[in-house]
Amino acid sequence: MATTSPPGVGLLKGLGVTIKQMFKPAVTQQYPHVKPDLPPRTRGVIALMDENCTVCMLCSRECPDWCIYIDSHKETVPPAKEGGRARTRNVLDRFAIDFALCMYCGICVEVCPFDALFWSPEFEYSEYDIDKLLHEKGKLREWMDTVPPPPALDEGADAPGEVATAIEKANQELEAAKAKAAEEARAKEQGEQAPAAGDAAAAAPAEPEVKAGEIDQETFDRLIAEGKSERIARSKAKAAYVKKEKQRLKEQAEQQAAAAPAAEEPKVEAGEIDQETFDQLIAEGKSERMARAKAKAAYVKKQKAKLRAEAEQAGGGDAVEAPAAEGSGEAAAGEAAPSAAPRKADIEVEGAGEIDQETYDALIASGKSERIARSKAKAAWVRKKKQEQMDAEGDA
Amino acid sequence: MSLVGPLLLATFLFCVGIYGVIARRNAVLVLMSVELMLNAVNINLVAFQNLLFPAEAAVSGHLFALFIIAVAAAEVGVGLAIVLNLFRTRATVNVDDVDLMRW
Amino acid sequence: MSIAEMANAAAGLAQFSPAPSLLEIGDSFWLSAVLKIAVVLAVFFVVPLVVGYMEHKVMGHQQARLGPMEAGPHGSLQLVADGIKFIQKEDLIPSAADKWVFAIAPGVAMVPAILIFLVLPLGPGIWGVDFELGLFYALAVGSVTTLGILMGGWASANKFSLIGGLRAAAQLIAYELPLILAGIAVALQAGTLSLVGIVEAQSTFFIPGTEINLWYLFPQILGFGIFFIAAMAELARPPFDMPIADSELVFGYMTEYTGIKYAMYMLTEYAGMVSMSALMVVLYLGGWQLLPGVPMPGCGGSGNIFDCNALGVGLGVAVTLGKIMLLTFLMVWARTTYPRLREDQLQRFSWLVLVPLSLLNLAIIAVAKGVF
Amino acid sequence: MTGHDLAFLVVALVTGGGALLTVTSKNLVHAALFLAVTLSGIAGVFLVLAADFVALVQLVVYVGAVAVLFLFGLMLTRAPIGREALDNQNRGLGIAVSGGLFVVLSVLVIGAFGGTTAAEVGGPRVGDIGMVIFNTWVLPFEVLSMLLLAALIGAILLARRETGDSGEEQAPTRIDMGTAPSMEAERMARLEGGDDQAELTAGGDPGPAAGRGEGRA
Repeated sequence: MATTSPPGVGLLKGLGVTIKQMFKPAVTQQYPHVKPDLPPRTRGVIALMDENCTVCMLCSRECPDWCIYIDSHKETVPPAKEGGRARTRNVLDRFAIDFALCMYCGICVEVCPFDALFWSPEFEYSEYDIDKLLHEKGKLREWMDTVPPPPALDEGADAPGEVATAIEKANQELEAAKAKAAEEARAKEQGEQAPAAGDAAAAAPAEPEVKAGEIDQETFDRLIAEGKSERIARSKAKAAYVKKEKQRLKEQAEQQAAAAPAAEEPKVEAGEIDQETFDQLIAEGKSERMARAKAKAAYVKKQKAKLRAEAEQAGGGDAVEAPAAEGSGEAAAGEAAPSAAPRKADIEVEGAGEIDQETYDALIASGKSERIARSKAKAAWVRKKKQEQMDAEGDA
Repeated sequence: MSLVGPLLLATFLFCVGIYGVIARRNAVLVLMSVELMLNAVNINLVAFQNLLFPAEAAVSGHLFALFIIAVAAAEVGVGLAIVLNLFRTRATVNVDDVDLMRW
Repeated sequence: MSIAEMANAAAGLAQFSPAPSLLEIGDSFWLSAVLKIAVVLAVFFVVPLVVGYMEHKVMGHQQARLGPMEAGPHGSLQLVADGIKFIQKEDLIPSAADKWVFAIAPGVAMVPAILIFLVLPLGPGIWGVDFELGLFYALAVGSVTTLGILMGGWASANKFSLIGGLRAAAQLIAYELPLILAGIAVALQAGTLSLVGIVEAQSTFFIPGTEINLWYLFPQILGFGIFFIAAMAELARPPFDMPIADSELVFGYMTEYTGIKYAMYMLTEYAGMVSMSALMVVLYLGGWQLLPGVPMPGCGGSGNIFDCNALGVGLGVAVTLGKIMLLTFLMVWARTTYPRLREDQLQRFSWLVLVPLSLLNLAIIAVAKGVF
Repeated sequence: MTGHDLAFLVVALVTGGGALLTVTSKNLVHAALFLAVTLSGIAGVFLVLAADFVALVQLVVYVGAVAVLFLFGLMLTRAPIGREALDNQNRGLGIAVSGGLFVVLSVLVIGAFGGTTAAEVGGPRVGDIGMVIFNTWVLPFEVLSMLLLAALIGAILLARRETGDSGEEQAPTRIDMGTAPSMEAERMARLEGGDDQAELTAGGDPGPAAGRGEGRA
């Protein structure tokens, strides 16, 4: 049985609740004066990194509201190599999102394969006229500056996929070059030549790492003074810092090189960027992200070239052979590596996505589907590789 | 102040009330007309009391006016209840239609 | 000597002589009339705004909000801004509405609300008229507001408005009875209907056999409760806001009103809060007296509350306004606390609870008056 | 012509105009509102005649209660619009009777009190009225209170839907409202035709259609 209280007590209790509430602080946020404290990955508006867009139209097709409008045209790119085939690529003319229709489902962001669309926490873009909610790519690009950097990786986590791949590739090539150098050195040793360059390379000091995240204060201040956005200024200042740092290190390295002419870089560090390329791209108005990616690639490429050159130097008179070996492509490098370091062969062979062209062509010709042909050709390639490896071991 | 003014106004209101009672067919309007006549009488009572016998201690004019107001209120209450009941049973409030007792 | 005068003398009743208002300057009729009208209008337009702002803020804080913050410091000019907005709004009249009735209904509701302020004493000497029938006048004039509300509800040609108007009329009639009965008990105890006279009577009311001065709040606490509840119902304030119950009737009789006419209805409501509170201050809380038995600084005269100098007058007005604010705060407090009643609960509460209680109150006071 | 006379003239014009419009208005609710104007005007007349208390009683009882009650009555029953719905065929008779009466009474009044004027308008104070009520007129006063009580009970009994004995509630009246406010003629036609949508409360009555049919026949 419920306890009964005399009539009217409930009414007084109610009054007590309201009067107590009156002296508690209000929960109101004074929004226009005090900005809301949003979670870091708030989905406010969709920003576009238009350099990354390949006009694949996936976002537009997946959009449930059909609120993404994309126009593009095709451009013919001259062949990259002499005698190569000219390629066409899509150039983005217009990318617009109608935020009057958008329902902020985020499917476009999820579906974009090239990291061109991002969620930005920006939310103050209301308009008095509904027509003005159709935002073109310029505006979408501006919001890109408000996209927060991706969350930091956990301590001890694996490197992101693309970075890991790049590292692996570079390491492979390095190994190949080293192996070649060692082979040549062995050959030379047999011919009673100079000591191995490989040892010297191993002994050479590594280039000190340039810390990312530092900014060049001078540049930063100047850009802010020019009215650039804080984010752009920061990225450019970072670039400037890196440039300066590299410059300093390069000078240092040159000094060291002068002291020890045989010095070379033992390993291509992932994450290093090629400053020249980076600066150039930034100067061309490319985004920092893009520039950084391309500069990384350029760095890796350069490092490779450098290593090759060193190997050639070490190889001395065999310089003619080296370009030919390189020219035959990665397969050659891949083939060379196992012979030098058989213990790694299995892993490398399995990990590769190379296909055996002969098998592939034969299967396609016999009417098999492209998919089957590709997978069988891959298997064939691996088999071949193993065979070769075993042969090499037998030779040894 | 002249006594004729209030008396003439009362006369006018009374006659207007009579016209309303005769010429209107809606029961509520008839009741309203009756109210007009009662009020006309009230004006007369108060006017006679205050203008003709201002020194009279018994203030009977005022008293009768108050009594009439009270009776009129009771009359309106009962009258409207009857009209409402009539409307319920006959779906009409026209006095012309309520002629069941006419032979 | 007439019979009436003899009877009066026998009953100890003095002939009524109105207390003079401070607003009467010299012998100039027109000057003092203009001054009175100015004071009444100023009170009518300013105090309800303050009450409305207080309601906004109190409701806000009691609901974990801040209330208005933008117009003026801490939103203090919010209602002024609202007023300007109402003036600018388009004055819509529904095509099916009865144009004339629709147009004049807010005025019919508002004018009585202004007229009540004529007799309310705000401080020593600060009143329009000390009317012999002051209390009766205030209650009588207030009852005319019903007509304005019913007119507005009917003329809108909208069933929600009509139901709201009917509810308002039924409610106002039902709660006028306990209101008047509670008021009669005060008049009975004070021996006068004049509001100034009631204040004076409270300053000279002592517990029988002692020298302890008391306001009528203490002997008539029951009457005060009845009057307070009935006043809230008269004003259709929540929890008695069935006539405009926005979850059932959109906005009741105000549904079709916009702009300045809507503002007039709202002003009527808030002015009603002020005038009802002022009436309660006069009837139960000793008018402009600071505390029971405490003489006003700067005042002399009967009960030490009349014949005041500037300090006394200012203090008296401040005390009255403070009490009005306190009572309106109570109304707002009740509003935020209690849910709305149902229509049948409302009527039942009036006829079966408040009316018998007020009759009981009246009987108690009459017997007590006869005994002591 | 004193100031009192002038003030009286103004309120008298308002009152008379309101009364005239009350009985001639084609809209029932307008008529009730004009009645409220008339009653307020009469309160004004009382004020001019220095009868404050009666004026306030007039305001409370008539304007605050009776007029509102009339409006209630109109809104609970239907409020048809139009002269045919509100007036009967006796307009000429009404004008003749009331006009004749007005002329006769006016002549009488002017003849009797034509020259009577009061130098000063003053009335009894409310205290006097109270004393007189509870001294001289106390018996009529009590009888009046009994009358009011009887009227109260009677009105409640009449207006309640319950039947006397069982206390059970009867089905409410259902009325075909038609499409426009003034469908009186149509409704009458339907009543005559026996196609009566109005469901009536039981009461042993043969029903209006049948009853009228017999009456007319």
